[in-house]
Amino acid sequence: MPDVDTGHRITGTVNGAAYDEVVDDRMTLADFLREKLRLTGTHLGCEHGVCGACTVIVDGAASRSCLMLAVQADGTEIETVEVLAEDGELNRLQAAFKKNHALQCGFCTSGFLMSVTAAMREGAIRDEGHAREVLSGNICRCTGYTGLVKAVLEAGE
Amino acid sequence: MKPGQFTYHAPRELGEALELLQEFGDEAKVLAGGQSLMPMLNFRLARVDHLVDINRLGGRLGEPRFDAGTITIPALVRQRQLERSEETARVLPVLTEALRQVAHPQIRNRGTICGSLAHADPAAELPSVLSVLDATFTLVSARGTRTVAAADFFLFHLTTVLEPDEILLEVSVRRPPPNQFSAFREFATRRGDFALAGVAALCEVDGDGVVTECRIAAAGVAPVPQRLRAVEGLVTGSRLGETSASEIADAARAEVEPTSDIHASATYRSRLTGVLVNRALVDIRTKQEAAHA
Amino acid sequence: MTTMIGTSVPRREDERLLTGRGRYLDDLDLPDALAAAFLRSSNAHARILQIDLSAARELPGVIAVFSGADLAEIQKPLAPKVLHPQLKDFPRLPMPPGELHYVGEPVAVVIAETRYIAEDALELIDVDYEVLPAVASTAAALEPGGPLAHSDAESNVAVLLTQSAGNTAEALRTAPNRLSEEFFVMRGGGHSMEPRAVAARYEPATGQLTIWDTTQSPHYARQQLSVIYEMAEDDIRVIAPPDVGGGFGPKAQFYGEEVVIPWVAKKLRRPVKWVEDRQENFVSAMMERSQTHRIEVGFDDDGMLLAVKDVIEHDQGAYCAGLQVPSITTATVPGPYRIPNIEIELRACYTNMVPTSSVRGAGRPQAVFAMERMMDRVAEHLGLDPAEVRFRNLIQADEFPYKVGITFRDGSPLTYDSGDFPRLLEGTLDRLGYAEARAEQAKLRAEGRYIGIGIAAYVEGCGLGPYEGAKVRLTNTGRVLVTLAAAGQGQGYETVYAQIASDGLGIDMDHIDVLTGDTSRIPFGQGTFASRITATAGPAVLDAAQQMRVRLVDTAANLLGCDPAEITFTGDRASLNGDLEKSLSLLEIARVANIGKHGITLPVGISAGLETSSYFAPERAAYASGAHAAMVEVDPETGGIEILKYVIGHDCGNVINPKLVDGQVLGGFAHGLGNAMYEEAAYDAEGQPQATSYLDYSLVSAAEVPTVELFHIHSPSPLNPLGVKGAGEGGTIPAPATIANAVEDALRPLGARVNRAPVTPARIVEAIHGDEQALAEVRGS
Amino acid sequence: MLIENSFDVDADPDRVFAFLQDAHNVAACFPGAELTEDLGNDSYRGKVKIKVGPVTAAYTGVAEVVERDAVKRVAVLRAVGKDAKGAGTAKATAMMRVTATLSGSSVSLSTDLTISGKLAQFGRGIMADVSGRMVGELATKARELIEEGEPGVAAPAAVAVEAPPMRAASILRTVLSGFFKRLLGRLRNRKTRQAG
Repeated sequence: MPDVDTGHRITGTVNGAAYDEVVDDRMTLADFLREKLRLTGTHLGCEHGVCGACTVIVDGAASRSCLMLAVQADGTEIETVEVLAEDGELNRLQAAFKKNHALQCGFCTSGFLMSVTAAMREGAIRDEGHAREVLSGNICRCTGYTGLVKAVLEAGE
Repeated sequence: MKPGQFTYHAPRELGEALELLQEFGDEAKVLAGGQSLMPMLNFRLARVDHLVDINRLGGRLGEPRFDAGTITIPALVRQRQLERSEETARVLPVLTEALRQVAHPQIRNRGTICGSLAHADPAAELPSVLSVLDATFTLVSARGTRTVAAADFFLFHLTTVLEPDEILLEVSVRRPPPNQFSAFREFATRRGDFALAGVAALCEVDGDGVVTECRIAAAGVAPVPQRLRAVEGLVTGSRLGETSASEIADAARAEVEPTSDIHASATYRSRLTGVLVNRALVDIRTKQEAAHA
Repeated sequence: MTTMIGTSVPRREDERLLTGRGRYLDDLDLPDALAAAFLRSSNAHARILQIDLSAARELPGVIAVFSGADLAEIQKPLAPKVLHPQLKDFPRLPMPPGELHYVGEPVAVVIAETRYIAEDALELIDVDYEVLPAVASTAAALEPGGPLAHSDAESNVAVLLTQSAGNTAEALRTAPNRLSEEFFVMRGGGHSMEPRAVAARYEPATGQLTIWDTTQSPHYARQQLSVIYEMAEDDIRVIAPPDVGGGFGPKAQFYGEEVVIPWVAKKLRRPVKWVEDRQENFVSAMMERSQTHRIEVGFDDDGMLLAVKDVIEHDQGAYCAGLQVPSITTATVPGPYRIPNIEIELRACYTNMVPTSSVRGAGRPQAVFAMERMMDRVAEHLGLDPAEVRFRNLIQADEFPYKVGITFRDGSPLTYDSGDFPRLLEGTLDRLGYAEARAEQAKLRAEGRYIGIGIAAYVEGCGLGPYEGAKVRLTNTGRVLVTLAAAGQGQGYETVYAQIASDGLGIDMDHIDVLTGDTSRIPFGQGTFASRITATAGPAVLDAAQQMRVRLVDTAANLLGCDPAEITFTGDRASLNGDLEKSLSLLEIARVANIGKHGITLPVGISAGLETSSYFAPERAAYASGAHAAMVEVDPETGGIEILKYVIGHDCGNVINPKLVDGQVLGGFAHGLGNAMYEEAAYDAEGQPQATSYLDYSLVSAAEVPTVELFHIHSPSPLNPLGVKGAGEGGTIPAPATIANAVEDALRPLGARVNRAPVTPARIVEAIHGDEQALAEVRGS
Repeated sequence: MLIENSFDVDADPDRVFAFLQDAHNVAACFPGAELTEDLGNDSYRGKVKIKVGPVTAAYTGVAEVVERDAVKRVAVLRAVGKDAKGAGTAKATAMMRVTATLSGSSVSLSTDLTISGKLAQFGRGIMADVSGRMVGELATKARELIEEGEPGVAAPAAVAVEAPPMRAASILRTVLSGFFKRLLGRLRNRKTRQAG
């Protein structure tokens, strides 16, 4: 629904698909993804950059979509959790999450997947300490992280 | 937690940005990485009428420069970019060390060095580090350019000498001589949290191992990064390790006057400052010994 | 077919959650929905003198703004869940038009086109408050002549209760040794990653109100709304969405927002959605924990407990949402120990802070903290090993059912149903390598390092009544549908109850679906709380599934012309002894017994309508148990704690899905670790909350939680046919006590005392240095 | 929170007290404050703007002198305000006491400040520092104005000029300039004493 402002036209890609939308000055990237593009896999848990539930990948870098404005995404390539599955099958990381019970309520899961995806592209996850460091920018209240650590070690080697 | 209304500007040229800031003055705020400003806007603690996003100024402002005598970090260099730069790790290891302790990678991916300095949170890592590096801050506005020493840049919580129409264009430090060793230590309750206290320390050591120059700054214990002059005085002129740890700790504790809050008492923070100063100096000594081994 | 119960079946929920296709409340596509935002009191205690909504109403994009007075028809008390005849109750109104009692209490609601605009409008509401003196601690609340949390109260006392067995005063008087201490456990929150949310749509044509609510207890919400709205329950449909992002207790409570939002949707004839943001969550979702325990223990020279007296000050917050938490605390103090004389006195009082109710652990961590800290002190006093003192006092495996002598929160005598506490503690210590750890501690201590070992054991009342129900139906598409009243928040109900149903039916899980949390699909239910669902809904599902098997078998045998005993299931086919030539699919059975042929008489012997239901009401609570042990190193300079080793021994009876039970325990442990070391919902003396963001309130990340060695023993509960007990809270309960015991043990050479949870670096250093002033500074801030 | 502050002034205690019991003067000294309306009976409407970096608040409300004892030279000022954007309220009770010293007067200022709402709800002690600075600024400015001998400097603010918000930067500058003035003052005192 429109804000009272006239807005900015922005274009770019999300998960490889081009979009061309008009957004209000103050709309956050997270709200843009969720409300305009209806990509509701990205969740809002704290809206101040700590919990990490809204993490998406912007031009290759894991970023908090609650701390970016939609208009700042103009011209960028964004990846969200919806891009991860390959031909309808869970990808290696997703499958490792499932196998190791790395999720319960699932609300934080998308953010974890995107943070770990970005980290894995930077290089292999070497050991448990490294895995915990990679995971430490996201909060999960359900699992106690045991399954997450296992999943990351399994998928990230 | 949605930000209040503002008008967003995305100038493509520096001049355009400066004109906007001049036009809107106090009603405008510069948006760089946004990792401190955006939460405040979402909380509606911060209010702006005009948000001047400098991210599209791009190019030159996004690349650190490693010149013969000086290392310059322009406004749009991201924290993560510098953290992962091998050149930085080689010439300014203390910066790399400190950057690794700033929040989390997802924040550092967007957060800029200059943005953190301009935001001037006294518990943040970078202001104290740039203080001991004796950095020079270059401030630019439509009125012209000026440089400010680190010691003069920070005024209070979230407050610097930056006028409303100014941008922190870049921060530069002299290329450290080979006999300079530095360290950053902080202690936070939880990884990524604001430190209960932090210490950046730097020593220059002569051929006999005597400290000829020492700069130490504490974070999180005052409204600005606080240089610990008395401790510096104690360390300078002697070999590292010669002055007793308790003497140094006492001096550090005496020099700071933190505020108590829900996370820790002032007494604890003072004590912690002393502990961290000593640990940073031990790190420095270890590095010095490694260099001479 | 193999047995599904006891198998770590992968979760059915995961696929959608991992691909971003979860269906949380905020993901609901409700065309034309409006956004809501609440104006909340910024004062801990104040009276609304005047409220001006005009500027807010005029803002473009704003549809409506209501104050509490504007919605006078729904300002009815939200009843406490657990009452007591002596409780002095103050009405908790959905959006009070008069006196306000905590920062965060709803004052007005804005309905607008977007949440952005709604929040703009909040800034335009002008309220004149008369600020009243506030009460921000139990000590202040119980101070004679101090301010009153409710200005029309005579005192801040909610209830004074005493539970006792034996003659504690006399036993203490004559005990050879006596120790007493005061312990404090800090407030903390649930902090589900998804905050609360409510959406509602009114259908004028049918007069029905559909409400989506992140509640743990949809039937409870419907019943409350039916009373407040004066509408028939059948006209109110409360749906907990298929995916809810964590509950942990606060979502089991019933709040003013849940009353206001549907009512406004009805008034405006437009769907309305309210999604709590984190800032609101910090000041309005119920919290728990803050209690002060003054505990005195009498014991003989061998360390045998003779008497325990505990005086508990419980912070009820601004209103009584129920006495469940302090009631549970009083019953949890004795734990796994034989205590011949026990007296527990509860002083629950009102303060001007967010009301308290259950948060994962629910009153138990505090009791275990007090009791287990004292067990260590007893050992220290006598120069005995703390593990040895515990072993000497443990209730033995042959003593069940064991009557403690006092009453549990469910109203029944506190009677432990089953367990093996010595084996649990032994196993825990073995896995820690207790003897080696003590040797290592001595060695490192000599090197000037501060290593500590902490142990804590507990007994957890769970699986509470009154009942929970399930329906099993063969759908007309030939699948088996299990419907539960309980709503899940990530526990994996779709998987677990399909496992149980599969065993009950003898039909493969693939043909079974599970639906939860929708009041229109099953008439009665209670909700997910108090680690009760597996022990109540589990048996109900099993029974309904077994009934359904009988019906399916009878129908198939009738149609195949054989004896029911000859029927077996293969996939979705019922066959004569596995002969697929003589078989019927579930769909074919449904066609006969459910769909039928219009106007044609059913075949002889076929009973119509393949649906069964069952409600299971446990006779009384079941009792899970556990023991934790930790080895830590403390840095006495910074106060930093490093957990070197952590072992959890857990006994929740039989388990349905071991992997999911492990997940519950380990997740609970992370929460407990937060209570042990990090989480503090601090308030200042004026009742202003001081930790209202994750910058000031620390939730543990993967970097803080250590690797845990978890093992189980299984003492089946005799109280339900599955032999199960609750598993959701055991990880949380003893963690603060374990860490505090370990830290004090590490610091024993320095004589530092740990009397408070969480144990933070600053407090450790201050305890070492005996900084009374510094401690006062922190307390006062 | 309680903020204690005291300072010495080179002026006659009665003159100092007279200055401080005038709400206009106090407003003129208080960073970011202005009086907008005289309500009579020592009561005024006014506003205080606070700006700490990007954080802003603007409180409007009423300030009144609730107690005044010219003999003991004690005055109590109470101010209550609320933020224009509904972000909370601020309440301050300031007790001023002027005592005679050898070289002039000593002023002790005891301010009990209560802030509610968003600004009060951040645990990191920033507001304590900010409040301390504000009261410090008030003291410094008051000292300056009294020593400059212009107790009437703050004209009745019937036509209020927009006061600049309390900017922490300006506070510091003032505090620093106050520091130098104090230093100069001390030197001057010494001279005076020596001359005397």
